[in-house]
Amino acid sequence: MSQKITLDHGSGGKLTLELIEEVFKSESGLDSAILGDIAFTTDSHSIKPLFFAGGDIGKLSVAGTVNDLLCVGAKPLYLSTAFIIEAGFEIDKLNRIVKSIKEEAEDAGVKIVCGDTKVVENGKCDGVYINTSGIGKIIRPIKGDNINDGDAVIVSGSIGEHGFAILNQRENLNLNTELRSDVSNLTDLILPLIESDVEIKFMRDPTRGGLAMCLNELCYKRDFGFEIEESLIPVMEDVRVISEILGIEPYYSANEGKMVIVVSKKDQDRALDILKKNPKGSNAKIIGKVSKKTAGNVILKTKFGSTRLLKMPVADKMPRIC
Amino acid sequence: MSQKITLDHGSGGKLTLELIEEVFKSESGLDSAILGDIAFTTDSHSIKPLFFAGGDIGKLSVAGTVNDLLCVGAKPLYLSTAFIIEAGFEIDKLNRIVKSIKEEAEDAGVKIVCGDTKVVENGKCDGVYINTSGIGKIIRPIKGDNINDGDAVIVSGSIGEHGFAILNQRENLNLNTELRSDVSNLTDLILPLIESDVEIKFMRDPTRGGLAMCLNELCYKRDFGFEIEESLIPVMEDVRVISEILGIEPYYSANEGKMVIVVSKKDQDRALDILKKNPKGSNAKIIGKVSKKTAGNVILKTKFGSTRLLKMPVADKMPRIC
Amino acid sequence: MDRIKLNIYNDPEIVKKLSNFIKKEAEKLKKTIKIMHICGTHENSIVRFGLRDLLPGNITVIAGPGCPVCVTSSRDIDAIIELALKENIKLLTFGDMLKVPGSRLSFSKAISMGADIQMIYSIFDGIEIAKNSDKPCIFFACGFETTAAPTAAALKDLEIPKNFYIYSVHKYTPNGVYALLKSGKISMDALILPGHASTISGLKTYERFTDEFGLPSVAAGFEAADILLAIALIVKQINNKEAKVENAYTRVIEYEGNKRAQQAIDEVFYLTSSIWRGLGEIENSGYELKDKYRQFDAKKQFNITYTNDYIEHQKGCKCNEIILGNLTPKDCPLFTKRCTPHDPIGPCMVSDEGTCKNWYDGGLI
Amino acid sequence: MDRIKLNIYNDPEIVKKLSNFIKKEAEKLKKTIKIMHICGTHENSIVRFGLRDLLPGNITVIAGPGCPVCVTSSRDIDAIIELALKENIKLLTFGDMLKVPGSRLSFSKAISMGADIQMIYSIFDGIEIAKNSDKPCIFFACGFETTAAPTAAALKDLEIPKNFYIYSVHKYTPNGVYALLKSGKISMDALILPGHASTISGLKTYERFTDEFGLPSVAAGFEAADILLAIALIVKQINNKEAKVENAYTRVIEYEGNKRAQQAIDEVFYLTSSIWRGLGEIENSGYELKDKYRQFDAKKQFNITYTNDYIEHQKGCKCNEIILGNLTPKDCPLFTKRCTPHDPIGPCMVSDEGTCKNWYDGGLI
Amino acid sequence: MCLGIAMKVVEIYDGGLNGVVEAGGVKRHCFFHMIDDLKVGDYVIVHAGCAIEKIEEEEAQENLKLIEQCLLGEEAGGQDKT
Amino acid sequence: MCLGIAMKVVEIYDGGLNGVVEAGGVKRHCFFHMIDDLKVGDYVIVHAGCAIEKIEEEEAQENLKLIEQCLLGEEAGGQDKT
Ligand code: SF4
Ligand code: SF4
Ligand SMILES: [Mg+2]
Ligand SMILES: [Mg+2]
Ligand SMILES: [Mg+2]
Ligand SMILES: [Mg+2]
Ligand SMILES: [Mg+2]
Ligand SMILES: [Mg+2]
Ligand SMILES: [Mg+2]
Ligand SMILES: [Mg+2]
Ligand SMILES: [Mg+2]
Ligand SMILES: [Mg+2]
Repeated sequence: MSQKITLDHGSGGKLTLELIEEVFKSESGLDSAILGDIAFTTDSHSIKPLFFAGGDIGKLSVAGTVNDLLCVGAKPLYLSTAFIIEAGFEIDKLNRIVKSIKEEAEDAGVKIVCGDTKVVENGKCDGVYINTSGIGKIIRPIKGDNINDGDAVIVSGSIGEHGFAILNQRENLNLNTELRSDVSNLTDLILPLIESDVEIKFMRDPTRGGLAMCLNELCYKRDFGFEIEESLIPVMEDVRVISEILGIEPYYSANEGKMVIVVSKKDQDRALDILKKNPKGSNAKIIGKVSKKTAGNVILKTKFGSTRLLKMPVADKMPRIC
Repeated sequence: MSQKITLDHGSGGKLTLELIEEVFKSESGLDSAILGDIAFTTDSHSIKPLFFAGGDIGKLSVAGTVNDLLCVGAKPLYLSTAFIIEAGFEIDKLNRIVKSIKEEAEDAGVKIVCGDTKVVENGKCDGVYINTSGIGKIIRPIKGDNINDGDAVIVSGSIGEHGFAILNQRENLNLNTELRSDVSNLTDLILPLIESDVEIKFMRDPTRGGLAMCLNELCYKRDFGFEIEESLIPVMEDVRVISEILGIEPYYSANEGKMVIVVSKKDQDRALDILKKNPKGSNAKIIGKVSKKTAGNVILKTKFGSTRLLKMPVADKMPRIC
Repeated sequence: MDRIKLNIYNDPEIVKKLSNFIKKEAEKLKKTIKIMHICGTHENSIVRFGLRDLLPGNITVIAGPGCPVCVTSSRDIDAIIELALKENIKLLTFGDMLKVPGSRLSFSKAISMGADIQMIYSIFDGIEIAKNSDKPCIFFACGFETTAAPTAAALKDLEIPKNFYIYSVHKYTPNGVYALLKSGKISMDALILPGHASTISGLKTYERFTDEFGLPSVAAGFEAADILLAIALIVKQINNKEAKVENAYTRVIEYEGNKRAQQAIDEVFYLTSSIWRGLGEIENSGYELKDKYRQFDAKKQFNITYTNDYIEHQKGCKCNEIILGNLTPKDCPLFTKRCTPHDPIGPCMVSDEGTCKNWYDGGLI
Repeated sequence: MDRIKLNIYNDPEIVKKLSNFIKKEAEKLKKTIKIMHICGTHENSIVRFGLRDLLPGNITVIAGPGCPVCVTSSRDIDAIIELALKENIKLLTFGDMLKVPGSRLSFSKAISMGADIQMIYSIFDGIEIAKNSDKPCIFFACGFETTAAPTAAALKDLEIPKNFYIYSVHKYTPNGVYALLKSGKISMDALILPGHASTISGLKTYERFTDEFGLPSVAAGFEAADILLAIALIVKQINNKEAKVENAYTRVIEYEGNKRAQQAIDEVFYLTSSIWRGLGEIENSGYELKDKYRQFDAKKQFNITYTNDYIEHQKGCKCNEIILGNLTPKDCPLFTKRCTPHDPIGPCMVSDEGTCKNWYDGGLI
Repeated sequence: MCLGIAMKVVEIYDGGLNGVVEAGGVKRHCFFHMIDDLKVGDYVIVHAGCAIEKIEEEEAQENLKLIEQCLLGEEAGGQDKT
Repeated sequence: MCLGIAMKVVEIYDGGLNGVVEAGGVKRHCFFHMIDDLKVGDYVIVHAGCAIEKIEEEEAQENLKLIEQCLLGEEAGGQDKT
């Protein structure tokens, strides 16, 4: 590991994982801690631009934490919000963000019960950073154990929308598109699944680093891997086109309103049925399966019958041209 | 309110209070939320310098949240830590901070159960910002209600150490002193009090804005105020001297290891006894009392028999010379 | 503090005795008297110790133009902020100066706009900063003779790095107050003379106050007993129909002042006319660097632009009347409403020495 | 896509049929053949579609010097980074360039050190940025003829703001590869010609490859079927003992190339010798701005310092041999160990077009 | 080298020098400096915000024919499970 | 104006121009350019990092005497509860 922190350490990719292992010595690998009958999680959010097509940092910071609680089989209940604000930030914008937090919290069925506000010197923050921590009530703990060969991998909807929508705005790529971030809490979508008797093995929201990171993280140093059928992965046409324009595969583009769910093979269709009852799950797909043969790796099977490794991203992908 | 956020909005003083009221519309006024039998709190920490006499941002971020849980009568149990790190930050320093977090957590009897790491562009953070959120088990809820005329105000030790230690280093005041920040978790000091049958009305750690802010906040828009005997407030000699050199009263200087406790008059001596059993409480003092007459105000009675208002600070106090 | 008992001056017994003495003595007063001090730190002590509580009803103590930050003209603040925003320089100044509003900006606001401005505790720290900087460092030097003296001593006796400059807004109290007395802008029954400024100037220069205006003038220190002692002596003088300069702070002030400091000031500065915020130009009241020190004079080494439309006081602000002791903050409609220490309208709301700020922080309102 | 059926080129049925055809046809090969493509985007497609899986064991497809980022010399990277750190300029470049290590720094690392460097998607976006900036904006223009053409067209046809400059490291593929063939540094049995670079240059210029070196040379597009078609045609040529230039991407490439683009390039650039990273100087392979456009030429308008101690490849890095197709990343001891996309040692680990990066991301290792 | 993708011309202005291209609902400004006789509805290859070539219908047919020729050879030669 | 506090001289160097002052365990570098004949153990008033005056023992006595004179007057005049 290098001597200094770099942006790549925060990309959510391999470097982040290594940093967490080596410095923080954390190994849980779960999106939320399971503490008896409660789940607890935290995330700090920094995003540029603060207001983007489909949402803003406020909505994002609520959705992210709510979804992380759902991941471990909890019903999200309470949220804290802690703001770090740059001196000079417009109070109007702050009001918009707070409004958006409240709306998303209401939609997600969570209460914001405590908060904090710090102001730092102008330039020492990118507008505003928001930490949300969350508490949920465990309906049934989902810990990622008892994974079997052949378990089904489901993605709850089309992928890559958030990452590309943000990239287009942040880097001024001037792509004129209806594409919006998918940022959304998934309470309504996932809670019914948790409350059902579908045998859920593992859940994770494929945020930073996209589907590629999410799948790789799930099997990182584990005794199983994944075999994914590329042609089954739901990708919207505009995402596919932007992916080609920028030379970045959609698997590496972040999502903020999707869930990757591993369920026992016997329950895969029932799981899909439950998801499809909610509009947010209308594009849910079984995209592949757990494979003990490919332990630690994610294998992508192309529609041509060939295979390749879908590697863990190391850093954020940048648009390329040549 | 002005149109833009200023540093003063984050000073922990009057402007912070107004921002919270007007933008966040939060009114609890408690350091932690009380949610049935659990307490929940959050704080983001930014401090310059990151490493200071007596501690560092890691220790600070654990102590702050632990103490906030104690404030509402909870036994601190679990902590989350969320880092925002500036690209270019030395990993060695990060390791020191993480070590310090672990040590303080152990000392406070809490487990760090989840975390997050974000990296932002160089310059978009002041080294590192740390959010800690915490969960505690309510032993008995302390909500600041049922406050009576004559209730005793106790401060658990001498005041002003943290603020002056930091100021000296941050502004290069070149004061050569043994003074160290008092940053410390108060589990061992306060938990016995909570577990006793002393009638505790209210607790708050006098952090940003110091004792002056803490007392003013406790009675802000309430039907009671405080009468404080200036000569009873414990102030170490070096703090008193620095206060004179810089022209800043110690009441406005932050503490990170002290507690202001309001107890029923009948229990004041027993409370003091319990505190004094712990070395951290050896300088604990009854410094005044609740007074309905001075509703909303903190009256300081000087040793000369005169009185004055101890006002809520508006912004951070800067050293003055002329 | 071994041989020199300094604690005595805030001994509650002594303070109460002095208070009682004043009350007793004041019974003999023929009318309510107005005593003016001309030192922000006196005001600060008075508020902090609650001394007005200890005085009888027929003695009013008011604050005169005694805060160097409050009397620094917007013209100078505007000009130096403009320079700091335009040129690649580092500006150094005291903590109390940071929030003082100029016509448009304060130093604090200029920092948010990218200006490199740093607080220092002492000119000597400023010189060290310059030694370690590759930028020109300009010290915006405010303060009365107390602070002008260290500036002078530093320039005279130290090796000054080539990139260190002074922008002097230092002012000389006795001449300023003398001019105000002469103009009739201020009036009072007696004066408390400043404790620390007088260590430099000495008290002899204040004899013209007693001689020309018949004002009892007593120099005081900053402890509760110091100030009450001065008031006691004033009341005695008034009762005795005297008007003389007295020293209630003999442990520090010498009647002739600090000769070495005076020499340093003479060597480095000359007195010339100077703008006092809200009070206009006062002759022989401002310290400017002598030509010999021109290489360190920011006013000469940088291209500084002055405009004529600088604003000393925003509309509604009563600062100038408050500085003169003619009004109190309670008389200002903006006080605590639009004008707060967070967003000060006038300079008196900024420094802890400013009367409005002092009243805001600890006044019984 | 109505009349023009573009989906066909990634139709699994067609791809499988082409694969089968190649396998069948390859049975007739006398020996294992090595086909080199010279286009990073081809490598990317091959990895992404898993095409090596679909080829018989006696056909090896290797990557030649086809990544413009990989062949940009440290000498130029060092010089422009130095300028960006020293002068108050804004540097513009493509996303793939950001992490390429120079001798000491990459553009990304220079950003952390305060350099103002911005990613752009197109030169036209860069021109807009310059219009809204008060700094000189220098576009570090890398890329082969495909990218040189828009640069030329922009300079020729658009109103260019006075603060917009070009630092050209554009290179001309056919001459570069020709020189490498001639020098014997690279060898293969056939070539897949680049799809998009050839739209500009046309295919005629590649006839010297078939004539002088007897290499079957087939231009291909970027879909799975495109590349397999080219390989099929190559295998057929070899089996027929032919060596001719063929166009397997007729829907895009014209044999004569894009005349308007060629004219724009001729108007704006001249070809001269140029350093290809790790490969040394190659004559007639670099595009420099003609004198007519000197006002936009950063190399002429800025004081750019070149040093002789620039480092093209750190010790141990096999990039140059990999670019030449002589080695694969697996042959480099640093691959995935000390050298990763996060902290790349050689340029091939940077761009998604770089062979090492491509293998790292999706190669079956 | 040279990432390029096929996009449809949906708008042309500035006498043919500038315009808008589209694919899958994504539109972008594009420069047409290097393409003659462009019409709305044409397909172009876009590289770095610039059309580098037009895709002509007859040439596209030709491309397909090339594949068919191969596959005919294959189909003739021996078809397996596909 | 002019915040100043009494501190004790604990170190003198540079021929009396520089040194260290102390109060309540807090030490700071101080400039003595304006004070003659300073000795370790002396008390000075420090303003902005600079000693502006020395506190002499006899003058301090004088100061106390001034107070006593007042209070004697008072004690003679009529003492209340204190
Ligand atoms: S309160 Fe503010 S506006 Fe009013 S006189 Fe004081 S400084 Fe001026
Ligand atoms: S893996 Fe890295 S060091 Fe090895 S050849 Fe590739 S770029 Fe060079
Ligand atoms: Mg999370
Ligand atoms: Mg998650
Ligand atoms: Mg807080
Ligand atoms: Mg808190
Ligand atoms: Mg608290
Ligand atoms: Mg996280
Ligand atoms: Mg054409
Ligand atoms: Mg054509
Ligand atoms: Mg003397
Ligand atoms: Mg003396």
